[in-house]
This record gives sequence, structure tokens and C-alpha cells, in this order.
Amino acid sequence: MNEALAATWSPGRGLSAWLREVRHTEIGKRFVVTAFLFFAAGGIEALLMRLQLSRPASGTVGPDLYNRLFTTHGSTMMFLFAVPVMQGVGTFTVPLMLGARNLAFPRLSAYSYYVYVVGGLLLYAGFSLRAGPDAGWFAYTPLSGPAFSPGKRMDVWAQMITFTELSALATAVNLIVTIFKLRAPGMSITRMPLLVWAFLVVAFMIVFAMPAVVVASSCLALDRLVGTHFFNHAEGGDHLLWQHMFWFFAHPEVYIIFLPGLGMISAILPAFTRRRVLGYDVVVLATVTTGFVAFGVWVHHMFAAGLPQLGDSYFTASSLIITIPTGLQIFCWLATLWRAPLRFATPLLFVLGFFVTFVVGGLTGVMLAAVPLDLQVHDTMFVVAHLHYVLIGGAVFPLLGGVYYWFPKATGRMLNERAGKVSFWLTLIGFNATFFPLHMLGLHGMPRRVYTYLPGSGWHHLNLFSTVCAGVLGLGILITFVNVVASRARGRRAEANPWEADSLEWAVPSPPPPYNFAEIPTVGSRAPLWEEPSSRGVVTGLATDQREVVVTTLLDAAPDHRTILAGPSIWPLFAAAVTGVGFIVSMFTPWGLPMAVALGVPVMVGWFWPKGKPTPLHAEQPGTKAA
Amino acid sequence: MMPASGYALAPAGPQAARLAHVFWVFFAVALVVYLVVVALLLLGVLRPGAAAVDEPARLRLVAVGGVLTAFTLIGLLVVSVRGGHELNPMRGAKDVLTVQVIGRQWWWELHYPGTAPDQEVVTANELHVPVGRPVLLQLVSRDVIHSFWVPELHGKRDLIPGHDSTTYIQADRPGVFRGQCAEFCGTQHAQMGFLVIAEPEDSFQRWLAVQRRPAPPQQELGAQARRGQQLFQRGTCVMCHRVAGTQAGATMGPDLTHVASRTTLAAGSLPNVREHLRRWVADAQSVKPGSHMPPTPLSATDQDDLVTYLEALR
Amino acid sequence: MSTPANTPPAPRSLDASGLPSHAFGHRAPLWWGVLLMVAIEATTMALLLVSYLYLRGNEDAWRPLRLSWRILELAVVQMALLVASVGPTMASVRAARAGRLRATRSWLLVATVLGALMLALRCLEIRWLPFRWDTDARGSVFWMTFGLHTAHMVTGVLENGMILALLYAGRVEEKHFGDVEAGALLWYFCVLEWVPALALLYFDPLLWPT
Amino acid sequence: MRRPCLALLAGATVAMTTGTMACKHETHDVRPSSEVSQAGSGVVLSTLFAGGVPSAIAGTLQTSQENAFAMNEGKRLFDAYNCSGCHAHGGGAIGPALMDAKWIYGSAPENVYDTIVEGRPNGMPSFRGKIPDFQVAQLVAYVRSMSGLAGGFWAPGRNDSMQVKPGENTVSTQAPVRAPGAPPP
Repeated sequence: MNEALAATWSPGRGLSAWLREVRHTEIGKRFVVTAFLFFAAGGIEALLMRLQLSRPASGTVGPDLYNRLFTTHGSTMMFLFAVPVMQGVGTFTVPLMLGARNLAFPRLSAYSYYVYVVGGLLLYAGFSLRAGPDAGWFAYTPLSGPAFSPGKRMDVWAQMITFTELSALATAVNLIVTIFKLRAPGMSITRMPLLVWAFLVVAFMIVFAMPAVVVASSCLALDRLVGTHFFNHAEGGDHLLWQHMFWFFAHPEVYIIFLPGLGMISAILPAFTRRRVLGYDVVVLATVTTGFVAFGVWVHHMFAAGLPQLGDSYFTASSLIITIPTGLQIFCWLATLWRAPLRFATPLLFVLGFFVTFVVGGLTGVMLAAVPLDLQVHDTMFVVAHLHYVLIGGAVFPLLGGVYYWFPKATGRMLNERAGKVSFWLTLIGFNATFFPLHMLGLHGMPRRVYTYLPGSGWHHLNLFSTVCAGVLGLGILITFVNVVASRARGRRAEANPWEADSLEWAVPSPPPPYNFAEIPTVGSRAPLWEEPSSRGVVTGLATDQREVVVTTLLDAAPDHRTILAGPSIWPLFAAAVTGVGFIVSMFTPWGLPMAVALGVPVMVGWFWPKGKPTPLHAEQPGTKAA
Repeated sequence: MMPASGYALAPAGPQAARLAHVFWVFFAVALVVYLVVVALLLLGVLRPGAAAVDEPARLRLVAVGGVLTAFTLIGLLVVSVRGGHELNPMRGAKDVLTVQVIGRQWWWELHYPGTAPDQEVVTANELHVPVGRPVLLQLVSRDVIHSFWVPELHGKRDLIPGHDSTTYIQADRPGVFRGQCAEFCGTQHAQMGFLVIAEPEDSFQRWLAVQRRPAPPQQELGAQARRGQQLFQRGTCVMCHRVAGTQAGATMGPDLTHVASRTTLAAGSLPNVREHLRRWVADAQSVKPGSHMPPTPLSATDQDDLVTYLEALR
Repeated sequence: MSTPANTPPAPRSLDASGLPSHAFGHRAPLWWGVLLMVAIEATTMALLLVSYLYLRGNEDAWRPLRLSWRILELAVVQMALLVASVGPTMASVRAARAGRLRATRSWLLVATVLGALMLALRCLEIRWLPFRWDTDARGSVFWMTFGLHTAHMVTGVLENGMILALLYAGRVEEKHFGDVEAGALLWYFCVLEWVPALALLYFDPLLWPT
Repeated sequence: MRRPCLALLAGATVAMTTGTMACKHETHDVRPSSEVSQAGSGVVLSTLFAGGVPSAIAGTLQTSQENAFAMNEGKRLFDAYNCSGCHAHGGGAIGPALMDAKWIYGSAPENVYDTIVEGRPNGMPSFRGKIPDFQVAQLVAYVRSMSGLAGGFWAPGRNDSMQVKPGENTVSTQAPVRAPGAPPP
């Protein structure tokens, strides 16, 4: 039976099969690997910047290159690493955790990956041609506008935004529909794993936050190319419209990056504490609350813009309130860890590293929420320290823990534990030593994004110390990279459930076969694998010659009907190519978009036109009268 | 010599004092919370006991933690909003000095309004303020968004084209406070600093009177300075700079009528001494690459004459 | 961990071969997918209308422009066509749910023709509009919203056109009737989103004099 | 099958971050050297000057024609040096229009350079000694982009002020025509 399933679900071998791939395990791995390559590129840019800042008035990097470096570093880390890597982890783990054989729209996930790669290549093609963006990762107008950013530099940034957000939206739709409709029978809403809850909330945040930046970057591109006046105050436009539109997207974005990190912690902790996460309802409600409140705090980025004080006070309140749900989640994890029989493997170390690091970032976040305090530290190195503490501490630490936790499942090989521990300690110490001094630098008046500073400014020693420790941080992360590459071929073989974890993805062999589950399991509790095996049921009667899965109802996951999932197809690649050509040409001439539509229609027809043998129309509905 | 950068927690004015106070309150609360969390973490992790997990008791503790967090945040909200209100008690204050601050790409233009148009003082990069008197700054931007920030006097306020805004500062003790543009504004954002020079009322009035006088007429200049003035008016300088009392009246660059009275050059980047003045005039791009001041290649003697003339503009 | 009483006990093993092979409405994954795409496009349109109101609040630079009656009448006619196309679309969905192929495709043809007619009138309107996108901020937001809705309309008409081609020429399967309903969802959105946009963009100075 | 693709992707990423290649349209010439900053005069010994473009600036003059940064600087200098005082924003007032196809003294970069440095009869002053050469090259590039002769995609966009005319990047190229009564080339 497994051979028939394998023959049905595997795309075959060779380059054409690789390009037609639609299995979520493969596309998830590609997302994560590509995102970590961009993480390496962003890391190199960060080290170059730190090198330039290590000495006052140093000539290592000129102002123009430095401005391109920090903009490309910010854009790479936010748009080409953080969100896509979470998309990758979600694409890989969610179907496995739900007991599904693939995402609801397999070809859409392939399209999402290819559009993301086009966006990444566009940004780095621009950067390598000295046409990289140079007005900051949030590109305030008028500096990023037509009058003060000549050439195509900021157009490269605006189109890259459109690609990466298109990719995130496609993955979000895919995840939501998969979570709603393809759960294993019996996995009701209250039995879903907490990581799946995190991805569900994140996906809805993507659906409602990303359009804001797509509109903003399109308005900026139109202002620069055809001369519209969205951000021209002399003709009725307004520069604060850009700031409002961008931050309405960007604050939910940082929660889109951060919430999967929390979800991963809730997935890792049970395996190493032998206990289920305490307060399942509290963590779920906290995740959902964070998802909603994240849309109501964006003006705390604009306290220095001189908006009316009453509005600022409201946003101070909402920015303070948003820490409560996260605080509750942390208290629940502390309660779960409390005097538990712990196994100090690398994933758990990274989770403990999260507590020590992220809480510092959360507390400086509370400080930044207060208007009087923010007026002193806004746009200084203090904010740079805060954002790295919450993003590296809050998302990259759990992510590295997740890499060590799910690597065996993805590749069938264990990562080396000793290298993992060395990498953890180097990363933890290197990170804190690099970024904690920046708090003091910010209070001493060092602004953000300065390519140099005067010898008499008194910032020299802390900057030098921070640069040296940045090397330590880089080394720590490099060790994990080497560990991954080395263990890919020579790591210890991993069995199906190396960590004795509780969720469904550990029920399939590592690496999972093309069809994931030989029989789709039925679920009776929140920790299916910790029940005794005898009580676990399975779904039988699904065709093995077609990619057939069972669709379940939304709340109780009762079996509802069968459906055929799409198979390998080349059309997502062509659609991504057409989207890429269309938007890149529209950087130069407005006729790019009509051209994209003209090219797009045949591709869409090719994508949707039914292929393969049709099932006759009235096969199983004799009841309906012949039309 | 050049003053070190301002330290936000060493206030020299009422506003910065209020901000520093709010900072220390938040910092104290944050430190306590961090120590509690780390203590809970260590106690929980380093003492593995086989204690049975009584779920409801732990959940009640989590709830208590949540309530405590909520009350702490409400307290911090009150401190923050109260701190915010005292920032502009100057509304009703009398004898407020008004100065217009115009953010330009990579330097600061300052206008001290006078009783009559010809009494208006136009200077750059060094804001002289009387000690103890509130100063109302009208912030205007001519090109991109800048941000006016003197850590020791007040928080920062953005200069956004199309949104003229105001802020108050007041220095309670004489001294030189260094400020910096805090919003990324292009190639030379890093070297767009300025100085706030707080001085007693009488020396401030003396400074203002000196600034109101035009440049010394040709007769009073030495021979070398007179040759320098010729070079100034026949060369590229006259296209951008203004020297009141001479034909040079362009306003694209800083006003040089009293350039020698300023302690720094190039928006707080160089001390105003002869060899730096020479280096800045001859090849500005070596100091601030990308700034709008082009290099002025002259022979050595011409450079001496020009620098002598500029140093005569007291 | 006590399993909350309200969730059903786990079915031991289950034979799925008896389940139907397709479903309509919120039971079908495709319906949810289109609904989420509609949510994305609705957020985009809402953001544009909010930015129109935001820029409108900037009195000193905002110049309200009274559109000529000719354009307002054309806009109302287009809206009427859109509303008129809702009826046939609902009829085709009812027919699709009942599995009646001929009725489905004929009603869908009527709806698609009405949509195409509305797009033709829109090309006429483009020539009559007195301002361009680079005239001022009002023109920019107007043309951006106008363009976004036109893009939605073109997508809707093309999608319905492709479904029609499938129903007339292709080998029709059960699940294609589900596609008709998904396409209808997008069409309802195209009609619904233009109501606030029409009121705000065309009738702004008329109904709400600043 | 996965290894070559990963290697390709990694190689591309590393090659791109080193920023080795340089696209001439996009480079910001942030540090103009002193020899291109001669104000067309050097040591003034007599009022007679040989015409034509000094060799030091010829290269910069050509590259500025398609460099976005140069044209944008030219647009800033066009207002800063008050060229708009006589030429308005290209429509022409006291001085002739610059955005139309008619050229009195030739439309090649060298001709426009000479016009700025030498001056022309009927009111065009000579800016020799007043504007450094690299800035004259930027002005030349901007003036020629007004009628679409320079820049193409890389011409400047609209500016952040009242809309006087559409940005130079939306102007279609107008083939230069000798104005009636123009002196023989």
C-alpha cells in the first residue's frame, strides 16, 4: 500500500521534477535554507557595519556604501530572512502536526517560494550593481521619494517589498485553509498544537497587515515613476501618510516574526520537560490577544513626529497593554519548567536563552512605549539594541532551537549536540556583549544609522568592544551553519521520534515519505503520541492512485468529504516568472503591469485548466436528473 | 575643544530633568521585574524535583503574575503621561526667545528674528541661548525629515516638510551642549551636528549685537584679507554664501557674515582653527564626502588670502 | 489532562470511502481560499479609502473638485450594471449547487457579459475624467482606487470567462461547480467594494461639502 | 539534485554581497576629485581663453549624461544657482525654453558646456570661475534631460513642490532641431 502511495505522491527525479515540486516538506526546507542564506548575507553586512563603527572617523566604508549596507542589512533581515523563515517552518511543520498529507493549495506554496526567491534576487542584483536601496529599511519619504533618491535604488526596494509580501500572503492563505479544513479527524479546535495556533494567528495578521505595505510601496513607486502626489505635501499629499501606512504594517510584521518563535517554544518545551505546556487556554488566548492588539500600537514609532499628545498617550497605553499577553505566556512556560525533570539538549538551551534575552528586550520595549522616555532614545542606538534583543532574542533563539529540534525530522540525521552547545554559549554571550553596550551608547547621544562619529564624542570604547563581540556572535552562528552542513551527510541517524515528543509530526518516519502519513491518524487528545498506541485510530478507504485526502469540519474536525489535492506542476514557476518580469519591467515603464496581465492570462489558464483523466460528471449522483 | 556628546541622564534643563526622572522610574521597575523573572527561571530549572504538577495551583500563580503585570503597567502609564504633561510648561511663560531652526541637508540654519527685517540674525549650526530663559524653537525643514535633539536639554522633535512644529528648550546652567540630527537624512546624516551655547543674559545680548552688524567694510581689511575678499567674490564662494554688507547674498549655503565667531565648522565636525578652515575650504569632500560644498582648488597663496579674509569676518 | 466534555470522543478508525467527493460553500477549502483573497483585497481597498479621508483632512492643500454630471451619471450607470449582474450570478450558483449544467453556464454568461459591459463603459469614463493621476493628491488617490477596482473587475471577468470556457467546452467535473461558487464570491466582492468607493470618490464634494 | 541548486544559490548570494560590479547609471560620485572641480579658470592670467571642454572634465561630462545622481544634482543646482530665474523650470521666460526641441547653440553636451561656461549673447552670463566643472557637467546632464536627450529611465522624477511640469523621466525624447536664426554650427 505504501509503494502505491509513494508512487502517487512523489514527483519523480531530475531537474524538471525539482522545479515542479509541490510537497510542503520540500518547499518548507527550501524556504528555510534560502532564508538562512540571506541571513548569512545580512550577517556579513552587519559585520562590515560594525567594522566601520569600531573606530571614530574610520575610512573603511564610505557614507554611500554604508547607507546601502545598513538599508540592505535591515531589508534582508526583515523581509528576506525573518518572515520567510517563519513561512518555511510553518509550511514544513503545520501539515505534519495536523496529520495532513500536504497543504490545501500545494501549487500556491510553490508559487509563494518562487516569488520570494525573485524578490531576494532582485534586491541583491540591485545591491551588487551599486543600485541597492540607501534610505533605510523603512524608507521615510521625502528622502526615499523622487526628489531625494535618484535612480532606481528605492524602486528596487519597493518592488522587493511587493514580491516578499505577495509570498507571505500566499503562504498565509495556504496555512489558514489547511488549519481550518485539513486537520486529522478528532483534532478539534481545542486539541490543536500551540505552534499551529501561533501560525493561525500569524497568518491572519499577515492577511490584514501586509496589504498596508503593498499599498504604501506601490504609492511610493508610483510617486517615483509617474509623478503621483501621495507624498508631496505641496500638492495635497502628506509624508506622515507614509509613516502611518508603513508602521500600521511594520508593527504587526514584527509580531508576525515573533509569534511563531513563541509557538516553537510551546512545541519544544513538552519534549524536554516531559510535561504538557501548562495553561493551554491561557497561551492560546494570549496569542490571539497579541494578534489583535498588535494592530493598535503603530504610532509609538512616531512619538517624535509631533502628533497631538492625547493620541500619543493612547498609543502609550496600548503599547504597554500588549506586554501582558506575552508576559502571561512567559509565566505559563516558567510554570511548566518549574522543577521539571529537564534534559539539557540544545533546543532547550536556546529556549532558556530566549528567557534571559527576550525579557530584556521586552522591558526596554516598555520603556520605549513611554512618550517622555521615547523622545530621548528614539532613533538612537538604544532602539537598535531593543529591536535586536526582541528579534534575535525573541525569534532567532527559538528558531535556532527549532532548527536543532526539527532537523532530525527534516533530514533523518541528528545535529551534533556538542557543537550545538558550543554554538549556543557563543551566540548567547556574543549577542549580549554586542548589543547591551548599545543601550549606553544610545543614552550618550549616538544616533542610529551614522556611518562615522567624531573622535571627541566619547563613543569609541563601547563601539570597539561591541565590534569585537560581534565577531563572537558571528562565530557562534557560523558553528551552527557548519553543524547543519556537516550533519546533513554524516550526522547520527535519527529515528521517527528522537525527542519522545507528543505531536503528530513525530509519528511519521524521518525524513517523512512523500505521502507523510500511510493512514491519516485520528486524534483523541492534545498530545496524540503520549496516549497509548492502542487507542489511536486511523482513516482508511482513501484512494492510493490519486492524491486523495479527507476534509474535516472547522470546529470539531469531524470528517466531511474527500478531495483531490493538486500534484506537481510547472505553472507556479511560470506564474512567478511572469509576476517577476511584470513588476521588474514596471520599475522602468508603467507598461510593465499591462504586459504582466497579458502574459499572465495564458499562464493562469495553463495553471487552472483541468489535466489528466476526468471523473465522469454524474458518476455518483444518480439522483440529479440528466441536464 | 569640541565638547563630548550630550548624556541624556545628565540633564541641564527642566525638560531633560523630567525625562531623566521618568527614565530612572522605568529603569528601576524593569530591573526588579528582570531579576524576578531570572530568579524564577533559575529556581525552576536548577532544582529538578519530582514534585507532582498540581495544575490549578500553578495556574493561579500565573494569574497572580498577570494581575501584578497589569497593575505595574498602569502605574508606569500614569508616570509616563504625567511626565509628558510637564514637558511644555513654557506655554504661558513670558520673555520667551523665539528662534527659527531650519533643517537643511546636512547643516542647521538659525534665524533670530529682530524688530526689523534688517535686524534679523542669520547664523548656522550654533544656537546661542540665554541661561534660564525658555527658548521657543520653530522647526522647519526645507528638504527631507531631520530631527532636532540635544540630549542634555530636551527629547527630540522631527522636522517634517509640510508639518512645521515647535519645541521648547531651556538651559539652567551656562555651557556648551552638543546636539545631533537623529532622523536619517541622507549621505552626511552622521556629520550633521550642532552646538547649543548657553550663556548669561548680558553676554548673549552682546553676542546678538555683534551678529547684527554687517561684515567689516573693505577699508578696514588688511591687504591680504582684501585680496581674499576679491577671491571670495570672483570665485565659486559667492554662488552659495552670504556675507552681509557685501555683494555676496546667496542663501544656499550657511551665512558667513560672522563665520570666525563660530567655534566649529561643517555642522559641528571640525574645530574652527586656521588649518581646519583651510582644509575645509580647499577640499570639503575629504571632511564630509557627499556634502553639497564643492572642493575649491586654489594655489597656496590664494588659499592663505581667502582664509585670512574669512578669519576677518568676526 | 481531562478532555473537555463538549468535544466529540475520538472516532476509532474510520472508513472515508463513504464520504462525498466534493462539497459546496464553507465546507470546501477553495471557498475559504477565495474568501481570504477577498479579505486581502478588501483590506487594500479600505486602506486606500482611509488614506483618501486622511489626505482630505489636510484642508490647506485639499482642492475639492466637483465632477461633471456626465461622469456622475456614467458612474451610476456602471454601478447599476454591477448590481444587475448580482442576480444572474446568484442564479448560476443555485443552478451549480443543484448540478444543472446548462442553467449554470447560461446564467454565468449573462453575469459575465454585464461585467464586461461595465468595463467597456469604464474605458469611456477614462477619457472623460478631467484630471490625471499626477494633477494632485486627490487625483492620485482617485486613480489608484479606480485602478485597483478595475483590476479586481478584470480578474473577476477573466475568471468567470475561464469557468465559462470550461463549462461550455471542457470536460466538466463535480468540483468545477464549486469553482462557480468561488468565482461568485469574488464577484460579490467586486460589486460590494465599489459602493463606498463610488460614494467617496465621485460624490465627495457633492454630499460632504468641506 | 539539491546540491547544485544550493551551491548556485549560495554562490549568487555571496557574489552579490561583495558589490563588485558597478552600474554606471547608479553610482553616486560622492567624492569629486579636485581636478574636476576646477572652476574652468585655474590661474587667471588673461581674459582670452581657448574654447572647448578641458580634458580633465570631458570624461565626467559624458558619464554624467546617463547618471541618475548627476542629473538629480543638476536639478538641485538649476534652482540653487537661480538658472530658473531666467529659464523658469524649462518653459523659458527671459531666457529661452530648455524643454523644447529647438536649440540655438547646439544640443551636444560640449555645446551646452560652452554655453554655461562661456555665456551667450542676449543675456546668458558666463559662469566661468563661478561653478566647478563637475557641477557644470551635472547641469548639462539635467538641461539635456529636460527634453529627453539624456537619462531616459534614469532621468529625475517630480520634485517635492507645486507641480510645475511632469518629472523629466516621463518626458518623451524630442529630436533636437536647430532654432531659426541660430548661428551655423
